[in-house]
Amino acid sequence: MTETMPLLTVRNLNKTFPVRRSALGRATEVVHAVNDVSLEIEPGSTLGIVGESGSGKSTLGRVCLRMIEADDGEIRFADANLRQLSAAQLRSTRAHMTTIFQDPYSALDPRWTVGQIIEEPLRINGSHSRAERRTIVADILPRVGLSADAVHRIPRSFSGGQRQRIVIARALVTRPRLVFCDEPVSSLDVSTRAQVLGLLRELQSEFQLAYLFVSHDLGVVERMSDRIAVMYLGSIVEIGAAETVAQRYRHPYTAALVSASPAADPVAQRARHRIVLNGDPPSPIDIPKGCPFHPRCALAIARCATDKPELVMTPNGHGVACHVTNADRTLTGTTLFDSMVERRLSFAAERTTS
Amino acid sequence: MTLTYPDAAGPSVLPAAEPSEARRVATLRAFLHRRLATTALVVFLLIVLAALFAPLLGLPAPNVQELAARLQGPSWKHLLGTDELGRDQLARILAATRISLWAACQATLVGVVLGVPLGLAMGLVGGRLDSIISRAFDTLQSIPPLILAIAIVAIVGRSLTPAMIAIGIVFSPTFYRISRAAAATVAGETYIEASRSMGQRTHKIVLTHVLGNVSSALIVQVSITLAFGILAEAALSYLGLGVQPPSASLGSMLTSAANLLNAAPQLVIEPGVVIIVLALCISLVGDALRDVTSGEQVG
Amino acid sequence: MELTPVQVKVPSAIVTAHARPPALQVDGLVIGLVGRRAPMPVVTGLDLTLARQEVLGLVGESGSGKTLTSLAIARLLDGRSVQVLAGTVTLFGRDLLTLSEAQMRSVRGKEIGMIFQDPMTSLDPAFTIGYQLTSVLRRHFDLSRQAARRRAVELLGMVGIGDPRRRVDQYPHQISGGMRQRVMIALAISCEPKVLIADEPTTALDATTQAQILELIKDLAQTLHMSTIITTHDLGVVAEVCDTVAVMYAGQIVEQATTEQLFYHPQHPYTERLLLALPRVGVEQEMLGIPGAPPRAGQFPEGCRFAPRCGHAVEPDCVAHVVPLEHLAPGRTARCVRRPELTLRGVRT
Amino acid sequence: MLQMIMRRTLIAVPLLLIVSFAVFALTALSPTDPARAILGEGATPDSVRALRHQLGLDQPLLHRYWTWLDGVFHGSLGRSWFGNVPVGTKILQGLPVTAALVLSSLVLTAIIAVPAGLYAGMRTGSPLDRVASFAAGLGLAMPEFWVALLLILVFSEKLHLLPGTGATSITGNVLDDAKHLILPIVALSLPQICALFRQTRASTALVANQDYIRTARAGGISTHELVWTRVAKNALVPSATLLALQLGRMIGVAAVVESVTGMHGIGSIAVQAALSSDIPIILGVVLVTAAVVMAANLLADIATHYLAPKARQS
Repeated sequence: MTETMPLLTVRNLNKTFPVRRSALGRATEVVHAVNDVSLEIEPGSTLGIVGESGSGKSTLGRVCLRMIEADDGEIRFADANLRQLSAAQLRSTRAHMTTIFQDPYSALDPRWTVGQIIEEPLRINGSHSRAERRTIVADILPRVGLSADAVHRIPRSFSGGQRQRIVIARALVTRPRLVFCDEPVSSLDVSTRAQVLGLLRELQSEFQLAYLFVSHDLGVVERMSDRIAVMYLGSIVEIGAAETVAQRYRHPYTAALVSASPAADPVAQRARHRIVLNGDPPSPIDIPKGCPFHPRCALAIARCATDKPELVMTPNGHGVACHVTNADRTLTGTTLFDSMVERRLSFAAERTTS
Repeated sequence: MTLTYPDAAGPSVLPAAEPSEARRVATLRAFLHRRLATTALVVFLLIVLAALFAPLLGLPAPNVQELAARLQGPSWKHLLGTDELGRDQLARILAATRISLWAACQATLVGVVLGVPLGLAMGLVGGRLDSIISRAFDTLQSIPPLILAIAIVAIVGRSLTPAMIAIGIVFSPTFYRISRAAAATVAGETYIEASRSMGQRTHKIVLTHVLGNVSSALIVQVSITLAFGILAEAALSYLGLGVQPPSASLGSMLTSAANLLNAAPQLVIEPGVVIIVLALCISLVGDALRDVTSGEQVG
Repeated sequence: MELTPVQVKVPSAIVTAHARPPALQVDGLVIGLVGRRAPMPVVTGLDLTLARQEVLGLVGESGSGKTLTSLAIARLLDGRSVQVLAGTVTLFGRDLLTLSEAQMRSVRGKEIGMIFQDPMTSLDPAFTIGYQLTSVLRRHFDLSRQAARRRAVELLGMVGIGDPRRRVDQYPHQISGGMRQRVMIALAISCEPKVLIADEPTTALDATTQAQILELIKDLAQTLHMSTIITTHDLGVVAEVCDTVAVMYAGQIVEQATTEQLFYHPQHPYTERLLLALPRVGVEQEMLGIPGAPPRAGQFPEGCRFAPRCGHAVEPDCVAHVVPLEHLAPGRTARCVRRPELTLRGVRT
Repeated sequence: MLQMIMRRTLIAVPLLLIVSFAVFALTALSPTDPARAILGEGATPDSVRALRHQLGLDQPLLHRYWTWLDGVFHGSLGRSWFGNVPVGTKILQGLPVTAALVLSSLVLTAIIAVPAGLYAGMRTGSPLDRVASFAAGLGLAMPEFWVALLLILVFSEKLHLLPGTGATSITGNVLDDAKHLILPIVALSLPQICALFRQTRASTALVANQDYIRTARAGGISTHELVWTRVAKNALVPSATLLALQLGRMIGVAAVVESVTGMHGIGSIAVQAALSSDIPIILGVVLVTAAVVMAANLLADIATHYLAPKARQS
């Protein structure tokens, strides 16, 4: 029983931010950053979360690690009820769940040496002597691909990719069980990106890490994840095994994401049709009623504008929140794609004839 | 499993990076590289030393009157001449400089103590308390500094210390604003969030991450306030609201000299030049320190 | 003056690429950091040909010099720290580097349009979108205030901004990132330039927005008959829109080819590694990084600059001598001494 | 916009109340007994007590404050302890002199420092910029009253070009007033010009390096046009704020310059009051200057509102 217990379990999580306050300090407008989200991460596995900026994916990660407080919902980390922990208990739990940040330039204090940076979590933790800390730092440097003499240098003398290795070393120095990777490669060049992703995967198997991996790039997420959750305006619209979501996707938004990611093959690229979404994602301040995606969806029916679709799970763990595809199970992967392209083309034809 | 990386921080492609101590040396060197700032620092230190150790220089006591030798020009006996009561001008200037510097330090200290800790805390915390406190400091800033100093003197009587404390109080909003803005900028950096996510407490974040990174902004403000403090002391003492006779301050020396403007202009010019040199040196050093500590544009 | 775009299907650029004189030609361009010390070359002897109405991708990692090159073409380098030290930039037969600053001003915007990377910082926060558009329009055309405004509204419509009549009076902070990049594009094409230079136009954007923006640039380049340079670090972007590609590494072109040739038959190991580094949805292929980091300016290796990171490098061939750019066919170059003996992997093997 | 002005004006009222109460409360801490100070050392305890009663000093602090405040709402700032003159009358006598001095200096500061700052900021590092920046540093280090003394020495005592004394009142004879005001204005504005120059130069240099300026250059806009439209509008936001702050500083410094040049402005009135511990006058001056500075801050906010549309949201 305990062996199959997930490392992180999240139930019905909600998080809103006030944007504007009235004179009395009451929030008059709120951003629904995370909207009734539930998910699980098994020990040693990766859950990828993919979505556009403003989808609430980074906020979800922060809330899960209690870096910011959730409005309501339940978070269980290992056998602890995370939201009930006292400040002191939480501090000691911090060593087991760490973060790798997006921007390796601002994630490192420019005035500190790499040694000071990497040992900071140990110092906060207070569990090791000065000499022990030094040994641990010296041990971890080669594992993330940094040379031993990096200890005395300051971040300014490292490239973006190398800085990200420092950030990774800092995240792993306390031997965590869960690491929240918040867009860890999106500010890096493509060539460095693959390098850092490779490192993350090797470290995962070496240290038995579980990753909560957030990115806006479906290609990267697919590469890294065992399971993928697709987020749109604070809600999970599709969740399932990585391969399933990337190839046998059943949500129109996932189809659009797949179509937007470059094929890296000019002929295939030119041959394929594109689902170009209308306009920008709506603001998370006034999320559309019903299905949040319906104003941009080619398949939307009348019901989509009024009822918010439930995330319906299949027995093999593939969940989709869409009225249309949940009613018509044949719409999956390429068939869904084709029907969306068809609908768009016929729309366009109607528009030109009328 | 061991991980080997052929690409481990390849020293062949990277310039030799500076360790932190070497960086401090480099900062110092960058400062000394600026000839103007270095000269200013040397001049300032010389004046400070002369003022502190004036009694050891074998000059006549600053308040001893020698009525027979009034309003003399420079001579070997009196290097800068004598004033209208026959007192040695150089000895008085050095004594006055000590008082002026001390007064400037008082004002700056008050400004720093009132403004910086609150500013750092509010910049990091933000929210409702922040806006209330910021508003309070704004209000304080709507009273002109010298007017408040004059008011304080009117209330507590003529004395330099309360007046300089008043100057410091009026300057605390600037310190508050600068440290708040700097702390808020630093607070937006991911390394602060990282430190928080590791469980670090706020006051420790201030001590470990924030203070070091706002220091260059504060150094400049300290130098500006010191320079302004010297000018403010001069103004208040000139008006008779600061140092009281027979003690000399750079301002009060000018009060009596102003009446002899035509007869002995050097009595006006000499203390004035000392004020200018002090204020200028302090701000030159401050500017150079900002440039070399803020890092990026060095070299 | 006819400003409305004409819907004409342009024949494939590649066909015409070498039949006519090029739109833009860069020869032996050297760009260096200047300052107190001796000039330090960052871009060293760059040759580039942009054929009429083609879309050229200039690909390279950060620090490879691609952004400096695009700025140098429009002579927008900050002359106090970076300068063109040698070379020529020829726009339709006219050497831009010998023009006076006043002549150059009428080239900028009118003949060369620029799109910059970061739409958040590249638009002036203190002026309305309309003002920023009309000031450029009125700089180059004799337009009345109203006419310029009408044209600004029209341009916003052309780049796919909904409700342009309202948007034209808004400030940049009032619109989203994707929309700001559309405004940037509107600004760049406002005077219908013959050459468009887009410097990392989609790097700061989300995947879905990125696709929209690339589509838009491609369409506009076609309808307005523009010759376009897009700089990027992402070969995925190239596959999407470019006809030809020039790959830059450490201040040099290492390979130039049509997009298909480059993707399927790369001739330089660096290109091969860039292709292997691409994440691809639904393709079971390991993503491989390129070990190490590119050399910094002033520390370029003596021989092949990629040799320290190259799996194929051998001593002494690769490290002893400067490697020349080899012309394989018209528009096809590579800079690798071991090229004849190597079989490099493309994306379809 | 109008809403902001209304709101800020409404906020100013409680702020002025706080300021006045703070100063009023401080008077209670005063070690000297004003009644004894007024009557001199030889006064009998009875006469001191009588005067204290007459001045209301034997009342509790809050009661005294309320009485004073009641007076303020009825247009009276109380009476001077010496000579029994109404404070309002005294301040109104000094106000035109100080206003003429400070406002002229403020205008002079703005019209010299802003263009010079824009010019230097676009050419940082050039020889001209270096010289100007050093000169500004030097100017900032000069005490205004000392400059005034030197100006008097040179232009009045030696060259006999201008009167050495400032205007004692604004007579309406523009030419004569101007003659008397020139030296004090120059002395008062010199450091402020330097301060505003440095601020404008720094923010101009910052703005000139922004991406959006490069965008405009890429559109073919000339540097000249850029400076006077794009750069100026972006760079002058902090300058506007500083200028408002400078008004306050100038009012304070005017007290010294007025004393040097023998002008009868509110500054020298305050100094006289401070020397004799005439608290009602001090209170009046603090209140009036604080109100003026708050008004100036409001003007600066309006300017910011116009110059920086992004700031409008908050």
